[in-house]
Amino acid sequence: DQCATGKTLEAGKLTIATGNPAYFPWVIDDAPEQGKGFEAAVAYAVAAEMGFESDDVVWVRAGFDESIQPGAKNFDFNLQQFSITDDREKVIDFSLPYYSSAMAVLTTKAVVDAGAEPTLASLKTLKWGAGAGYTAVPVLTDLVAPDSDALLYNDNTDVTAAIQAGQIDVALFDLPTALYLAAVVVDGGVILGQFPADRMENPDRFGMLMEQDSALKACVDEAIAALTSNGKLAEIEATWLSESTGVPVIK
Amino acid sequence: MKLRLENVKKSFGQTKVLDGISLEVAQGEMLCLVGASGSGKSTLLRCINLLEPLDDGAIWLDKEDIAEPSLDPQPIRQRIGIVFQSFNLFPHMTAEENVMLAPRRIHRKTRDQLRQPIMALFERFGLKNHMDHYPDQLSGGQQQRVAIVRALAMKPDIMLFDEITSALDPELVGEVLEVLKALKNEGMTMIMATHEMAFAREVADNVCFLDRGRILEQGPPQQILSDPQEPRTRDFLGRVLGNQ
Amino acid sequence: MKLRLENVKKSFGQTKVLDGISLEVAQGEMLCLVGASGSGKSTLLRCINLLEPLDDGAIWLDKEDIAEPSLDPQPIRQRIGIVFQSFNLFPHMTAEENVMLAPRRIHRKTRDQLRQPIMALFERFGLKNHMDHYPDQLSGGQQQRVAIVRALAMKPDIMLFDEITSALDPELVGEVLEVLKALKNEGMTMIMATHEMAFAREVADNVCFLDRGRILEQGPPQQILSDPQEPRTRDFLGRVLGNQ
Amino acid sequence: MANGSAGLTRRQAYERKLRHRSLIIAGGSTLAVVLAIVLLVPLAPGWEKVKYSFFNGEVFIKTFPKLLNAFVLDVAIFAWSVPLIAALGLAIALARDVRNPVLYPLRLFGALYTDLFRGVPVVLVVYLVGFGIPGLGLPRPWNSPYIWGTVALVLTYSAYVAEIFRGGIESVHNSQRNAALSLGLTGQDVMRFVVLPQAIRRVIPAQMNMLIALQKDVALLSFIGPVEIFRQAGVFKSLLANFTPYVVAAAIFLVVTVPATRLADYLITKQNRSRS
Amino acid sequence: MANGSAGLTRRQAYERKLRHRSLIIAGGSTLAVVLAIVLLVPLAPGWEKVKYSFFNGEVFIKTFPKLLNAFVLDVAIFAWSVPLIAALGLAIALARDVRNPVLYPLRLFGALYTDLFRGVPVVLVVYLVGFGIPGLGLPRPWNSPYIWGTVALVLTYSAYVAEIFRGGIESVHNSQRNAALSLGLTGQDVMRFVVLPQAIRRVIPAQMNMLIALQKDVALLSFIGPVEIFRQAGVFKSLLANFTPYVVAAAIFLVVTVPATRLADYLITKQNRSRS
Ligand SMILES: Nc1ncnc2c1ncn2[C@@H]1O[C@H](COP(=O)(O)OP(=O)(O)OP(=O)(O)O)[C@@H](O)[C@H]1O
Ligand SMILES: Nc1ncnc2c1ncn2[C@@H]1O[C@H](COP(=O)(O)OP(=O)(O)OP(=O)(O)O)[C@@H](O)[C@H]1O
Ligand SMILES: [Mg+2]
Ligand SMILES: [Mg+2]
Repeated sequence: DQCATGKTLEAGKLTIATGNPAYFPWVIDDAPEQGKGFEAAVAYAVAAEMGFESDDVVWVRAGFDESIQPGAKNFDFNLQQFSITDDREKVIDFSLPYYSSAMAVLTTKAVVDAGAEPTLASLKTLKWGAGAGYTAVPVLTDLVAPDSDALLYNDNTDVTAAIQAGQIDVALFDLPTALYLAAVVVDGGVILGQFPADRMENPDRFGMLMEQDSALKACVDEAIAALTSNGKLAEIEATWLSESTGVPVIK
Repeated sequence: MKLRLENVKKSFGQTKVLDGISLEVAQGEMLCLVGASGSGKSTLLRCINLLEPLDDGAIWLDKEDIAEPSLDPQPIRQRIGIVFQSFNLFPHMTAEENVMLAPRRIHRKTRDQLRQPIMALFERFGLKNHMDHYPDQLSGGQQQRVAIVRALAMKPDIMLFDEITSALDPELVGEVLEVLKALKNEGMTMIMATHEMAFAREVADNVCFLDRGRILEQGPPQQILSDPQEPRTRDFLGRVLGNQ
Repeated sequence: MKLRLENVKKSFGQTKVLDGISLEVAQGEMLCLVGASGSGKSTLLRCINLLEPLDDGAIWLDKEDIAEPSLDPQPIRQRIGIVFQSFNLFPHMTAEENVMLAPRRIHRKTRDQLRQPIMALFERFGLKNHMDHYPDQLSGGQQQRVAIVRALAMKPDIMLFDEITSALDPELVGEVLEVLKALKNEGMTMIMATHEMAFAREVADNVCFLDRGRILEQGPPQQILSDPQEPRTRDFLGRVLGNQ
Repeated sequence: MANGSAGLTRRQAYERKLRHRSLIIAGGSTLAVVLAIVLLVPLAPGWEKVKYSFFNGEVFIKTFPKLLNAFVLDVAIFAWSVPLIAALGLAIALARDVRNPVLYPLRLFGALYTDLFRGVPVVLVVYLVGFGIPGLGLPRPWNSPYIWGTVALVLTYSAYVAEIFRGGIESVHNSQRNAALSLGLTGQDVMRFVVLPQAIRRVIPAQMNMLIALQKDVALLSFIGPVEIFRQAGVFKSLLANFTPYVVAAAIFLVVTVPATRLADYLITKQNRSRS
Repeated sequence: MANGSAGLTRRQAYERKLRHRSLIIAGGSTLAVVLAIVLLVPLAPGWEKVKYSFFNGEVFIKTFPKLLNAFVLDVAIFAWSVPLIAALGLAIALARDVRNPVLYPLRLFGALYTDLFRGVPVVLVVYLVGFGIPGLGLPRPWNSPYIWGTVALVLTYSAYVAEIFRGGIESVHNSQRNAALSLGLTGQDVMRFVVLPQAIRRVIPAQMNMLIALQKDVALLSFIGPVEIFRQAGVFKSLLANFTPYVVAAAIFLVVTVPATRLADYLITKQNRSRS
């Protein structure tokens, strides 16, 4: 109640938005109130840092499109794996990044058996898919530049449905999502390889999204900076995001 | 109440439909317009009612030139009733509602105020039992009488009738013509386009023979219908009377 | 070629339209059906053409009972031509295409094979210049003659005509009746429903007077039309001849 | 036909035989086809998977109540859109009929309006209006996606509805207008009491078709946030990674739209018949 | 009217005056309204932001070529769907007209088919067919979303098209069938040479409307992968966080659909006129 006082949507409450539905492992069981899952945990940690009790946190749902529309928002900040980009920052504000993700290539055993390898040359020849609203699209076109046009979908489920239906061979996700999908959702799902964050020109950094010129931005940044320096953020990451060192790096 | 047309002209595109019509109708007079199909009878009546704007000429109703283009035709039309060949009742209203609409909206009277006089009109024209019927439920002759009542309910100074019997079966024509005779006896001023020569001879004060938008002959019916001067008139009468 | 009807019956719902018709038409004979509107003339012709299934009775065409319900009517219809009051030309085809359609599809002939005989037919009926015209571009009389040519092109054994002149203007009736006379002279067997008493008297071999689905009188036209026995026939003829 | 059963006419006897036979044949062949489908489809290699993904009984039971619940929002949006669409559509139709030169911009506007909103896919209008207008700086609750999504539907559909009304107005024969004018009624009264009542009656079947289309397009509001049945199905799809919720949604739609379509067809047929 | 300019009739003189005045008034009032919009809207508080998000010249220039390029896919899908829809629609319409009892399942199927596909929103069909059927275990390239997306459109639209064809077939007067039958033509030939040519001609305007609707619904294929204009606009939207690409897409649609709608309206009016 120091920095944020009078700057939130509702006095004494912190309204946080996430996706509908919110996906594993970012939020467990689509229930952010429980604080389980990486983003849910980060949200409560940031709230605590800003001086809000857990009970003062109000969750709402808001998709990407609603969030980038000009004008007033119905949340104080929104976290659902939004990547920070220059273009986006012209219409909305992002906090400091709370996570830097590698990009991973999800595929199925059948494709691997057919000879797919974690090399750019091999990847180019495959049929690609991705979620249209994600920053995976420019990565795909710039870094991989596949031979045939990629297919683009509304959300992750549609991408996995297309993989399952054999309509695409491979799809690009952030690494934690890819790990989850390979393990749980896709029958015979395999992670073919990853593009580590530090290898990319514009690494995929997740930020919390706020209305442009939000008065709250300074407080949120302050909280994230604090959590980063005291190692709490790394701790949360270790708790909720699986080990990714085993995934081969794409050459 | 006197109506005088002065050199009335009307063209549709290149065809001159009325080519300088001048005529006069005195108070209480009945004028019959006769002439071949396409000679301009309907157009003339529509012009008098201001449903068609004139190209040229004047129409004097008493002291006022109602053909003045800048006049608002709406109040003038209230003084000139017209009944069409095809009845044109409003199909979504009962006979009574058809008749009440204009007085209610224009004279701002309530249904209750109107019920009495309109009931009287219906009764007079033998329609008492049909007030609640929709046009669909009426015979042609009944529909046409309702159309006449509808025009009369506005208490016009002059009535125009455009071949009001020609869409009727022969046995229904009589009913409607009876109504006109009654109106004439009450002193209504009337202009009527018709092919019913027998009726014209019996009832009209004057007959006017139109041919290609011009008046060829004009005068009392005995003269025009029995002893026409123009070969065209003779020719036309020969054909029409031959069919009857 | 002989057609014999035996106790033909047909009802629509509760109304008996044909109530036991028996008649015979010999090779080259022309039979005229006369009778008031609604007496069943059209229905009878449609039954003979198998467009309406009979309820009961038999129709013998030479040795075959074509009214047998289990027969396929399609090949039989090729032997019996019919022409309707309302022409029913196919509006999307030229006169020539109208005529060619059935021979091309049924006799499996090519256009080239057909051109010669069909051209001859058109010429014979004074339609030579109208082969490429669409029905819309033809007068009623011309359309009706094309309809006759269309039926004749299938070389039927017998032709049925259903009041084929009643939708025509008086001056066009003559053309069409001329065609029938010519056909009669060529020995075509024909049944014709008509109101043209003068024509029937002149051309028919037999006249059959229908009343409410029954045959009241039957015989040569001189007898039936000049000296009818039944009061009903007299009454009907009085009305029809009065109008002409 | 007063024949006793003994005195069957020739045709009646034949038809009785035929009826028996065709009943048997029709019944038999229908059964054969149905059996073939029921027995053969499950033999397709991926059938088990597809059945699991699209016709999953468990998922059906789990999601049906919530989907039905979400459908209430569809119905609500539908219900409050309809009067607005009718009113705006009528207004635009009347605007296009205006003759006064001072009001010329109204006519022009009407023409542009119908062209614009009939030309652009509904989804795009929903996006543009649903996100664009709230951005003009409206405070809560005036930037609600419910409001602006509804507005998007109203804008699009009133363009179609207006054109149908206009067709109805033009179909009222000029002689009706003339008859009313000749009584001395004002232009406004002629429209209100004579032309419109007849016009509206004539276009009811065509407007029924628009209602059915609207009923289905309400689903597009989900794109800008409201959790109606389609979005709810999407959420379940994402959570359960199973498409059965869409099948359930489709079934719920069918229950509503099939009777409605039938009614509209019936009205149109009836009207066509009475016309000819 | 052969009057010289000196010999104007009374009405001509009046109308000339009136025309001048009304031109000035109409022009003036239109200008006033346009000016009001141009000057006032930018004064709204959020206008700058909205302009930036929705009418961004820079974004327009950047995205237009690629959007136009994506639109080619819309056109292609449209082009190959149309003949399929026409063929299937006609087949279903004919199936519903079948009288032979052996073929009764065909009639039943036709009726169920039209009910089903007219009742379910197109989006749902696209999802269900686009992901469901490929899941039955089809190998590449037979599981392509282009194929199955097209199939979904074809299934839905042929239901509508079939109903329109059926209406046309029923509108051909029975006397035409009878005339053709009386010549000895088979039932099949009667349908093919006499009924259908007339029926199809009559329903062309109604089918034009379906074409326009289809043209817009092609955009829904994006849901199952193909990057057509709508999806391309969505990608740009999320990359640039700007809605201008949607406006551009809407504009591209307008350029195609407005003339098409005008043509359809014109045909319908012409046909209605020739009927009465
Ligand atoms: N709105 C119009 N546009 C063009 N021509 C018209 C119009 N109204 C009438 N005409 C033409 O004007 C001429 C006169 O028509 P009008 O109806 O006045 O004749 P009429 O004497 O009433 O004939 P009828 O006895 O057939 O009613 C006709 O040639 C007609 O074709
Ligand atoms: N399809 C039908 N359904 C019901 N009733 C019919 C049908 N066709 C004809 N009818 C009735 O059968 C009776 C005989 O009709 P039909 O057309 O054979 O008479 P018609 O002698 O040809 O008369 P017209 O001289 O008017 O042509 C009429 O009462 C008619 O209403
Ligand atoms: Mg007239
Ligand atoms: Mg008949």
